[in-house]
Amino acid sequence: MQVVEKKNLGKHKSSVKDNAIQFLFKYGAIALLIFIIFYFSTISDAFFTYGNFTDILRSISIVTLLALGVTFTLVVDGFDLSVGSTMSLSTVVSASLMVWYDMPLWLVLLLPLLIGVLVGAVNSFLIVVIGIPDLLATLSMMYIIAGLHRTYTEGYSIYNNMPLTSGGTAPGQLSEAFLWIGQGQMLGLPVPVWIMLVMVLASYVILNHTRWGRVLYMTGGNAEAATLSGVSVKKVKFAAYVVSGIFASMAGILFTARVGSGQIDAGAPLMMEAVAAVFVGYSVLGAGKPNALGTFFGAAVIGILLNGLTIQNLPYYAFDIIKGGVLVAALAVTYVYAKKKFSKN
Amino acid sequence: MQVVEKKNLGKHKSSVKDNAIQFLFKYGAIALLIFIIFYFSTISDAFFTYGNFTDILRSISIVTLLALGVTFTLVVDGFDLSVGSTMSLSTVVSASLMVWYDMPLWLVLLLPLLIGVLVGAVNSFLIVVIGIPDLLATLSMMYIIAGLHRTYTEGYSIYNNMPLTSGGTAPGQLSEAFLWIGQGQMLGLPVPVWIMLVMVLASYVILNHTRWGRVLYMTGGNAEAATLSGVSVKKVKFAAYVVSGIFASMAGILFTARVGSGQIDAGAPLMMEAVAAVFVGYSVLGAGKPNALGTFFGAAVIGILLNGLTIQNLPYYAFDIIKGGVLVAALAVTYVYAKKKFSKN
Amino acid sequence: QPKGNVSEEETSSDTKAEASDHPLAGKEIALIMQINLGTFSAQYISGVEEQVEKFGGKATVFTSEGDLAKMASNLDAAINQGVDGILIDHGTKEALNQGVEKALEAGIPVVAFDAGIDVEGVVSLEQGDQQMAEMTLEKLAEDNNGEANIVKIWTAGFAPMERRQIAYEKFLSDNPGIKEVTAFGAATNNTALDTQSQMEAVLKQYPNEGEITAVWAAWDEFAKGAVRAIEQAGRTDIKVYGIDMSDEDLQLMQKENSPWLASAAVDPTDIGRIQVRYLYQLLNGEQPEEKVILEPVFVEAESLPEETVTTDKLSEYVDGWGASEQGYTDELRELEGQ
Amino acid sequence: MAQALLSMTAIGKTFGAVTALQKAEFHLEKGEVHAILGVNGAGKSTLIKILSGVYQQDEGTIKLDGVDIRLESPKAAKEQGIYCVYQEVDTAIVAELTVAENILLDTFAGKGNLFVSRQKINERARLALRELQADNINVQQKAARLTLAEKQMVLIARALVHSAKIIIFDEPTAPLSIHESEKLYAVIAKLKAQGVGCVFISHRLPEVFEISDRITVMREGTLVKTYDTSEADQDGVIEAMLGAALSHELEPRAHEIGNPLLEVENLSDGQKLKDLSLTVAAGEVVGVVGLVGAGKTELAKALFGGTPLTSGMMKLSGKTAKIKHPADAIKAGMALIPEERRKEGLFVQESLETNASFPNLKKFSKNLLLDRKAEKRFADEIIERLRIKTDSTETPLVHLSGGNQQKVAIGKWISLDSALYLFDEPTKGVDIGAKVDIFKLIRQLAESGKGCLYFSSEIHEAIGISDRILVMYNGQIVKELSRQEATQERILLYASGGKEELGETQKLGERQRDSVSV
Ligand SMILES: Nc1ncnc2c1ncn2[C@@H]1O[C@H](COP(=O)(O)OP(=O)(O)OP(=O)(O)O)[C@@H](O)[C@H]1O
Ligand SMILES: Nc1ncnc2c1ncn2[C@@H]1O[C@H](COP(=O)(O)OP(=O)(O)OP(=O)(O)O)[C@@H](O)[C@H]1O
Ligand SMILES: [Mg+2]
Ligand SMILES: [Mg+2]
Repeated sequence: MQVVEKKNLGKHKSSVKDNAIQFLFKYGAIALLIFIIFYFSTISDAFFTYGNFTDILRSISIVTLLALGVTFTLVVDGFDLSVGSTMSLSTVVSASLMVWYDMPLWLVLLLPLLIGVLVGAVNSFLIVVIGIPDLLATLSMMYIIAGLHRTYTEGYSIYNNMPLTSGGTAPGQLSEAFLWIGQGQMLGLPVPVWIMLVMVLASYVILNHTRWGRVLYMTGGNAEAATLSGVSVKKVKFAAYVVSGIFASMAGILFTARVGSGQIDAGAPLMMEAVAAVFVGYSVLGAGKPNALGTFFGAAVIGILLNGLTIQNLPYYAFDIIKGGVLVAALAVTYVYAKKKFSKN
Repeated sequence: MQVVEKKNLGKHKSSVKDNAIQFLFKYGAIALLIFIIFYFSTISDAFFTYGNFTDILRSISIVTLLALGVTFTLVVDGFDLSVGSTMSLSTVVSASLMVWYDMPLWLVLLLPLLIGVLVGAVNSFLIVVIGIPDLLATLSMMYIIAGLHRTYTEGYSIYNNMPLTSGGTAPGQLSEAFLWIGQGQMLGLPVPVWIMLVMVLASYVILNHTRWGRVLYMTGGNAEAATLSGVSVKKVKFAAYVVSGIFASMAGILFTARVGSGQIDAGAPLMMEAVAAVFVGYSVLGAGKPNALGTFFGAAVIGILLNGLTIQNLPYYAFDIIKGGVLVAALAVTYVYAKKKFSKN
Repeated sequence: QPKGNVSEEETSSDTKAEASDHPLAGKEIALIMQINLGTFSAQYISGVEEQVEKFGGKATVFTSEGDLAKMASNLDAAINQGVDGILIDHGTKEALNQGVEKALEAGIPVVAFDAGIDVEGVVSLEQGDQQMAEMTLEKLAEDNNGEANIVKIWTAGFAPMERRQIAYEKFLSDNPGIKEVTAFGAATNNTALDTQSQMEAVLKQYPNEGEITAVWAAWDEFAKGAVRAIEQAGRTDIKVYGIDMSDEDLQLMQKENSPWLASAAVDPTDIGRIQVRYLYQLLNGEQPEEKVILEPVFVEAESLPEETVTTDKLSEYVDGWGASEQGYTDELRELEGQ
Repeated sequence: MAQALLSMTAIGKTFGAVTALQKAEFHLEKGEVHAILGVNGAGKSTLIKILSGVYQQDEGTIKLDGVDIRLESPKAAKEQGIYCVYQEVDTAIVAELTVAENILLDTFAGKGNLFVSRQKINERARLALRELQADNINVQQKAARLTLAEKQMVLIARALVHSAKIIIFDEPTAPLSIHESEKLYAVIAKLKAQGVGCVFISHRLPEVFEISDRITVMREGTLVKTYDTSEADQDGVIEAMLGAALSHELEPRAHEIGNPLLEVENLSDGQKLKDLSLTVAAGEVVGVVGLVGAGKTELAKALFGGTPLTSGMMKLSGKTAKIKHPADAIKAGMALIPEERRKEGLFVQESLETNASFPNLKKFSKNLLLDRKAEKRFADEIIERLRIKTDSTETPLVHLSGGNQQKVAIGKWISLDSALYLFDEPTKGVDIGAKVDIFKLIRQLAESGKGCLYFSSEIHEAIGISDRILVMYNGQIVKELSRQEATQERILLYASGGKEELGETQKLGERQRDSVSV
């Protein structure tokens, strides 16, 4: 009894400070976003316009897809470093199917997704069957896939009617329908934004409101306990990596459609950015763990910051400082809070 | 008693297969290296020559230094992703000290090292005091330092008597003495090779044969146990990150001296390579954990492969496949063995 | 960066035409770059900034880290922001055409460099890539009396590279005495150093004099790596011929006994300046030609002086360097004076 | 009265809002074994963590040999000659290092020679182990390969290599076999003779009564009473611990035993388990007892599909069951409450709700979407049924006490309404009050027609709860005893190796008779 009373007493005493931290933890990230938007709006008329916002959304659509994949692997306590390479592979494959082989649209969309599934399967084979830790397995795969996709194109980027090394020119072109995916508009929003929003929503619903999501989170939280509760951890990890591979492939297709050619190494620089988005997302609404809305939010914060700062004419070389700073701030809030919470038991 | 007997019996039965695995685990990596060397030697006369080997050693010297730093952080169960950026920063700082400010050599060498110490200190502040997980903290720092070093040079690389943005030309040049560090020879070996060998040896002795090394491994193996045994885990982690920062700075200085100018972003692509070297090193002599000799060995394997493959005229775009393949093979041996070992108790 | 040891009058350009109130003053110009790498890019940017300032405007740089999607987004952002003019550096037409059309609709003039954009109303600048390749290759052949074993350092995937390749292939078939021994090359984040390592391996493979006569590098980052590798190996028998040249490269060429004999290039600062001039022509309502070929300059090590010079002084020794008058009109010159 | 070796007076310690210690007292003489008793959460570990420098007290003083000392860190405590053998061995073992390095772990953090000689370390470690009669442990192998008991020995050896004034043993015998416990008692006796003050914490009253000189009882973070062991009696001590007399009489059994539910024949796993056969009927509680390391946990996991089998046949309710994974077991109507609840049974960072609904998520997610309300309703239900103490269904389980966590680990299976429950050491580390609750729950399950397998090395408890007892030894079932036949002596006899060693085990058994806990 005595203990309990003390508890309550203690709680009341420190409640003001605690509440402040709790508040910061829960709404800090959102408050920050609002503040940033407000700040840029006062400085530039061009910032707070519908056109600019849809453009920002379109600019983050690819990295958000990539980051959603990473989110899934992080949820099961894995980590997928190969998403960048997988995206690159999907980029050149989708472009080459049209340009080199003149394939119909459905194949052009399907095959890269199958490749994503395959990459996910190989990743999870290395991790689950061989037992290589996630980070190391996917790091190796990152190299291998990067090499593969360059070997596939012999180091060339792929564009309409490109000359072939074997002589002659390629027969095909990126079709209009395909380009529409990356460049079209629908109901007032760019198509990539629709795709992104649908995927974010789907991931959110799956992760937070379905049985599957619960199983994914629990597997990540304590794989052993999950196993003894009847979860096949191997299958779950497999699923997460396959989802990650699919998202990476989707990002690659979107990239091709957006830029109208199959650039090599397109995904490499986006990998770290995707990871950063996921981590910023930890701090959203006090989740403290990977979550779909947070990931979207993280990508948005970074996108808005970069957009605003460019408009501000901040030298481009300082961007990384800001990006890193936001990341540190978000992480600090999350983990300082976690420490508080922990020391309270 | 009976239990013990049974156990031994079991051991004898499966010993042949077990021994094979054990052998593979202990000497597999070295056998692989010998095989690779042998293979390339039979194919090209140019390969197995003193000159080529010193060249390979020189070409891996920078990445090895970087990898040694990563090794130290991995030993304490951390992870330093910021080494690449730190190296870039040190590269441009050392060059700028000579070119822009005409500083004496000792300062040119000392200041970048101090910067390395500082980066290590900030990293460990984020990790130890704020409580951000190592990977995330150093990822943020990676961005921040990358931004800082570009801001410092305003995006320019630094070279002798370069024109300055403010007009006029820079007063200084990279001194001969400085360039000797990267390009000179001593007792039949290039100076960078000497530096690398000394550092590998020093790291090996410290990690494997001193009390400090034990404390580092102990902290990484079980931080709680280390604390209970009177180790200040915070200080140890701090030390490891500072060492990592110093190694990264040394790599940066070496880079500048080697190429004779302060290239921006020099370190970024080397980071992943350093990490790969460390991980390949896990499998050397059955260590199964980060270790200095293994790291050197890992860097050497990758270096020799790339050299041999270039001589073979393999297209550059296939290199990454080989690199990833070696990594997977090394990891697979390490972790398959670890699993066997585990399932045997 | 610190203040250099500058004589006073040189800094006077700092006191720019801020106060001027001519009709084209105060324009906001966006420079959209695909990749910002090395001294070449930095010099190019400085050329753009310098010329824009001279016209009394302000330049904003958008870089995209090589990412075309990001480049397209940056183009969108610039348009949204309502800049007065847009400069594009590299990129592909597929990625940028849509944005460029949007810009033109919004009445924002666009000048592109090496981007292959084919939208009506856009002025496109191109380096004389084929010409540069021809210049250096001809010099190579001439130096060796039409007989040479060469190493090609080149990579696919970039429009200018591919144009250079066309000239290269044609040249080889026209000059049967020139033989390609081996070829390699990769545009990495650390191109020069990676090239150096690979070149070292190639040198090991062909250790005897005469096996390699010369190296032809399709990009100065390649040439840099090759030069260092050759120097380190102490090989004096191999010469390097490159394309593109930044200030940093110039220093390498000037070094005593440098294997780097010649390079063909357009002064990167000039490219920036010229591009801005065409943009201001458009802003001024003029209608310049839509395709502009930048005249390359051939720089030989022989013609360089003993003492080190920087690219901004190079015009004293090499004809046509850094002094390009391309893109000026009388009106613009007048503007600059104000 | 002579100067006490150690006096801790008016010690207070809070963690955030929790008061762990309040005006706690503890005094220790030279050369005595002083036991500390108390229910879970009474503050025993906290007190000794303060003494060993892991935590610092908020208030109060610690005197060593009459001098005020401040123990800022484990290092400071060690410099004062205070060493601790921690309750959770794995927190103090570095698995990657060798046994020798682990034994000399404390020396690395100190001053002295920078370079370390492997030979010297091995030599010193061997000496220490010899003193413990544990020289069968190879000092050069990695600590990861040791069994729990061996790890415990390493920790004890670690304290021995230094000249300690005080050695604290926090539940040291929990993972030890009887034989190993005996060795430990001998070591403690030796230390005592050398004048070392020993602090001994244990939930096993009989051994406390056997080896201690004095007993201090703690409750709710403060001292209740210190007894001279010779004058204390068990019931009095228990009452002091609980603050009330223990009402642990289970009602006599009244339920019917039904048809066979589980039939296992010739089960082996190729490693530990050899040729086991057993049956469990509906409404029956079958105890599986054996000494530590007999293979009980392995058997439980094997039945549940957690580890692969090399041979054997299982029938559930008369139907052959192919169980390759816990998922199959659950489908077939089984539930396992594993031994290490935090590691294997629960998601401690998650809420009670999340934990409770997990094994049967399908029930809580109609057409895929989770039904949060149903989850909460169910959580409330098990809180009420199992009398779980918690402030809300959303509290993460880390905040719950061990006993309450264990109740959640059991309660989460209720929604499945399984036919067969496997309990692996459900009372381990659980205090007496909670134990009684758990026994009642098992009874209820049996009465409602479920089958229960109860794995335990606490023989007395097993006898109390089971209808039938299977004795395990070295991975085999060596004897089946009915409730009437089962006595501690007989069980111990079989559990420690059968008849041929009759003479010796008899002796052990006698000594052990009262050293079985409440
Ligand atoms: N690090 C901590 N943070 C918050 N509360 C703690 C911490 N350590 C202990 N407590 C609380 O202090 C009280 C005393 O715990 P302690 O571990 O000392 O109990 P104990 O007597 O050793 O119990 P057991 O028999 O289960 O080992 C408990 O209420 C516990 O929850
Ligand atoms: N993962 C493991 N690593 C090392 N040893 C193990 C492991 N699992 C079991 N053992 C050893 O195997 C033997 C049988 O273990 P098991 O846990 O089945 O015994 P038990 O009868 O359940 O004993 P306990 O009372 O400790 O639970 C013991 O000697 C134990 O130390
Ligand atoms: Mg305790
Ligand atoms: Mg057990």
